[in-house]
Amino acid sequence: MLQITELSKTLGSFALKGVSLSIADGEYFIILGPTGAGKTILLETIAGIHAPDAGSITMDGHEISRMEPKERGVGMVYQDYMLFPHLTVEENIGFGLKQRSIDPAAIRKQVGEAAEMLGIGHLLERYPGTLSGGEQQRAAIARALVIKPRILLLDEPLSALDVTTRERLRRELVLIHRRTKITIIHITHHFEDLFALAERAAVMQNGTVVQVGTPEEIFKRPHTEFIANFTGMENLIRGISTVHDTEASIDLGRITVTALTDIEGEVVVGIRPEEVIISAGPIASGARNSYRGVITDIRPNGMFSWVTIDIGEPLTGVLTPQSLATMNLAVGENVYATFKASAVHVFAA
Amino acid sequence: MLQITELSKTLGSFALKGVSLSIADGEYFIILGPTGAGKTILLETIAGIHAPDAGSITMDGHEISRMEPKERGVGMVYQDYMLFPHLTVEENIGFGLKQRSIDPAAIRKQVGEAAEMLGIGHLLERYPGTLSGGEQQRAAIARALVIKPRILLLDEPLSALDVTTRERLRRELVLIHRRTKITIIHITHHFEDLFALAERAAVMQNGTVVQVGTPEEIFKRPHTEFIANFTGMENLIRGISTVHDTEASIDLGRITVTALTDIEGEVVVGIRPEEVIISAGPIASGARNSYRGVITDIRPNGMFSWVTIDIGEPLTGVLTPQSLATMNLAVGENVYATFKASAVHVFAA
Amino acid sequence: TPTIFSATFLAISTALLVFMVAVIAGLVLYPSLPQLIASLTSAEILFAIQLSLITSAISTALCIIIAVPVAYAMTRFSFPGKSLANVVVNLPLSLPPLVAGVALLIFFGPSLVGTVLRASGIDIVYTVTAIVVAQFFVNVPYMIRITRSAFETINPRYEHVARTLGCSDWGAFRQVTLPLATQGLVAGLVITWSKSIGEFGAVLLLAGATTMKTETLPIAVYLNISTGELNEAIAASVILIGIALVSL
Amino acid sequence: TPTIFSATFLAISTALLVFMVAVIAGLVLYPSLPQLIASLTSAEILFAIQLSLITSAISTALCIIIAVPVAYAMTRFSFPGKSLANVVVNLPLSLPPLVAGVALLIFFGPSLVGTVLRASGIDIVYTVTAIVVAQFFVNVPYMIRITRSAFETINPRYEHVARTLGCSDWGAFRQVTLPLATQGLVAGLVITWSKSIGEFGAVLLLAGATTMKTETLPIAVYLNISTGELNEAIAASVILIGIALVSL
Repeated sequence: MLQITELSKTLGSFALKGVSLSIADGEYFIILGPTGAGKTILLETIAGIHAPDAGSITMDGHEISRMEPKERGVGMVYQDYMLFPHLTVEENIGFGLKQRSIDPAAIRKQVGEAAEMLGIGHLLERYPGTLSGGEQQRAAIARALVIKPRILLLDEPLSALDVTTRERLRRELVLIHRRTKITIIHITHHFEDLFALAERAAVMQNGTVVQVGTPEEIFKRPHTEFIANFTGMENLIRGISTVHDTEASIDLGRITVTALTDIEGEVVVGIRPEEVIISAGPIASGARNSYRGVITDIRPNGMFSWVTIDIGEPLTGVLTPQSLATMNLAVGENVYATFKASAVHVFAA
Repeated sequence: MLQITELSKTLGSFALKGVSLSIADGEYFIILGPTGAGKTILLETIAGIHAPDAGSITMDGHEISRMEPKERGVGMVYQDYMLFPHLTVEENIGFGLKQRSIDPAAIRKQVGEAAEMLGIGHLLERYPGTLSGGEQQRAAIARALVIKPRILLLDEPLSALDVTTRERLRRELVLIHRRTKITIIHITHHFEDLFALAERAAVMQNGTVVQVGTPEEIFKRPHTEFIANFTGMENLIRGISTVHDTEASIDLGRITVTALTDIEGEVVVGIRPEEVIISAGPIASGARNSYRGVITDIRPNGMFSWVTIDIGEPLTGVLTPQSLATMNLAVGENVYATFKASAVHVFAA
Repeated sequence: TPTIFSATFLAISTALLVFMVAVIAGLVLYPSLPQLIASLTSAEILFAIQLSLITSAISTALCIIIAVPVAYAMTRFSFPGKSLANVVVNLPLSLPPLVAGVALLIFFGPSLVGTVLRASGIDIVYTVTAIVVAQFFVNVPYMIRITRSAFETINPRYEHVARTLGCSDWGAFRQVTLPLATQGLVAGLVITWSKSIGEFGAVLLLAGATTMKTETLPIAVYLNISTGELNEAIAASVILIGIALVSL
Repeated sequence: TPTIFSATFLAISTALLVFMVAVIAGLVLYPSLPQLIASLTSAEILFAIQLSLITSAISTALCIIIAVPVAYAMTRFSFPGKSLANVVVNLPLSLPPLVAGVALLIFFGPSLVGTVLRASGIDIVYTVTAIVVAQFFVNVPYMIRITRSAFETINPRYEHVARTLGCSDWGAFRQVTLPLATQGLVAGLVITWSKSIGEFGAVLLLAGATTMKTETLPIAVYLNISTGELNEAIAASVILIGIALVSL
């Protein structure tokens, strides 16, 4: 188990401030956060590139924060690959084994296996500059894996790739994790990665960890407005909350919504568009919030359409073009917008 | 009317090759294409920055391709704003009027009006470096509009902005176009812009125009596999097409689909995920293609989920989490995938 | 936590820095302060300061006037022979100034051009004008290079926008490009001026070393070392060190 | 379609280029070819070529050996007094070499250090060693600057990755950073070597101008101009022009 306790480090204009995390063996752990949140410093401090200003990093109870990087058993993969341009793909992948003075034939074998696993067995003679982004990142992952590290550190490994390659490599990361059972710490600012990859995740902001949990917990119950916004929450409206027992009535001005929260006073509520059910007539359901309104806008966006309904406040929902056509909806028509009390996310304003 | 006829221009490694387009007065015209397609050269040649190697540009029948830029009545807005950093926002917006030796009080008034229209009236004293990206782009648009050009040329005006700002400015472009009735030629590589903005559009590739039409035509009936891919078509499968009367049977190996096409022989078919109807049981509809299959993968992706169904070929559809929950779908279950013959897009392979 | 590697590299760095400081500080501290002040205010050194300031000001001005259009043309225009032009303006950068001095001496001396000029009453060799010509010839390539990189960092789209807004090409250059290049031009001006004041080899050959006539500060150093007047040589050197510090 | 603006700028550029070509070509073409060949193969010029090649090779090697660790330390390490160190290594870049020569002359001559060295039998002033010292002192700051910018363009993440893969800091430097900097180092080597061969002011003062003893190519130009041997001076200049062309 990797245990990070109250870790602090300032480096130029970036800083970590008292970060604590524990990551279990074999876990796929994602650290999500915007640029400048301190994610890369955290990863590099775990790797041993920077010595922490304060705090500790232990591996199975042993303090490692003063060890040289090469003694920590970590593999590092950066967004921009960082393949050594003067070495072939084969020499790049074998670089770590060569440092260990392993016999060349054994290096060749292990490099070949790692390259095969990543589907770049045919590229071993090439130089990195001649490869596509996806191929380079595969080589970088192979280079990190071949030394059999205890922890694989991935610093935005998919960010520099085009959409298709990113999608494919993302799936392969799942397979690699399943096959090698290695602990992976993966930094990203795309919340898509969260769903596809993470077993658990932490959200960082301004050098601190603001939430730790499963992807579902973070997406469904964001602790702060910042996280909600960052994970794509729409329909953010200010209001006043009054708590009765286990639930609250929140006065948004024109309408009042019911939510499950114990936060009182000035709040911001957020409702994800995909949690708004849009129907032509009233629907019988357990949902506590249901409003009649007029469609004011339908914005097609390729894969789906945004539908804005004026229910006193403008509320945006999302529908596939299919549903839109089936329900025969158009601007100006009356519809019902329904959402559960548990779909109303409440943050102190 | 702006008429471009057989325009060619080579500039370094970029080139335009015999581009012809006509753009009506007051039209919002989008030029869509990947990086390197020659879109910016086309715009700059219309503006008069480059003299064409061949071909003509006429405005209401008058040849303008040898005129100085300042005589053409065009306004230019670049992705990276290009506000003069040594001038205030007010001086930037008034730059064009000052060249016309207009009296300072009149300049002040017109600059104020343009700034108000773009919601940056409070920023006039500031220098561009102190503004956010969205504010800078508003100032750049105001600077181009204040000289009352006949054509506004926008070179990826939204690409450098964050998602929220981009969305907002996109809506404002619609309003500006409605209010000023100016002809707008807008370059982009985001097909989202197409739906939100364009009345008509052209797709460019390698210096040539490969399709012109309304956004719906381009999205629904892409002329080439490149356009289909570029506009986000998935489910591309190779097959052999045999035409009978008005429709074709296309043998994809394991299954045969019906399409409306007159292309015979080796083809590629494409089916957009949102045109695949997924249902628990067979549905009664006019759709010609309906297959039973097993769900092999469900990938949640924030706003919607990708569902892959093995119907002999893997076929991907898209569902909202709402529909997924309602239908209670899971990997391994049998479902029906249905799509219309008109939803099968066929390209010669 | 320093390793042997970082400690070794830092030790080498420290040794070099100490050596450099010792050499330069040793020069400044060699004469006593009263001696230094007396030398600094001698008629010969005051003449040298005045002549250096005047000639370097004129040659720097000439460098700017010529370098701005040349640098702009080489940045924005395409013309036949551009790559050859590139070699020609870069060659003097790696040419020892002394060689430039010999070439200028031949050009304005026994060559056809020099003969024609002298026949029309213009004699440049061994005059104060020669100082300006030598400084100009050696430094104009530097000024072109700095000005060019200033222009190259300016996105041509600024000019494109200015031209759609109503500027001619000259108007766009004057109202947009030139103001945006100001910082680079000032940096080039300071460097060129400092190099002009310090120019020795080319000035020595074209203008000669005549006491109180073509005696710029470097020539003063040379003349006084030759005659063993160490204090005057050091005084002139101290001024040149001061100028180098200012122009950093 | 040229405008008045572009035509004017191109005309100024052409005028400058013609002037520069005329001056340099005039030098090369001034003596007749047989004269030039005779001068080039004279014992004095052959000695100067040999001495220049040997001294510049040694001083360039010294520059690299010192510049690499200093440049790396200034790029990657943070240490107290780093900004002062920065000023110290940059100062000689804007210092006239002549002044560096005076400073070295004092340092190795009448100063305490020079006195101690002479007492131990090491006399540098007016020797061949002085040529190497002068070339090294003037050029090492250039080499540091070029090497530094080579190191600065190398993403430190390459070293980070190498260290997680099993390298020590020295191993990462040797196996990754140094190979990636090769191109920059070679460029620096060529420039430093060409500047060493052309160095005049500092060599003149520290090593003196003694025929067939401390007579490098620039000193040969100077001595022959002084004695009116124009052809020998031109021969030495032509070689220096050739070296400048090669090192472009």
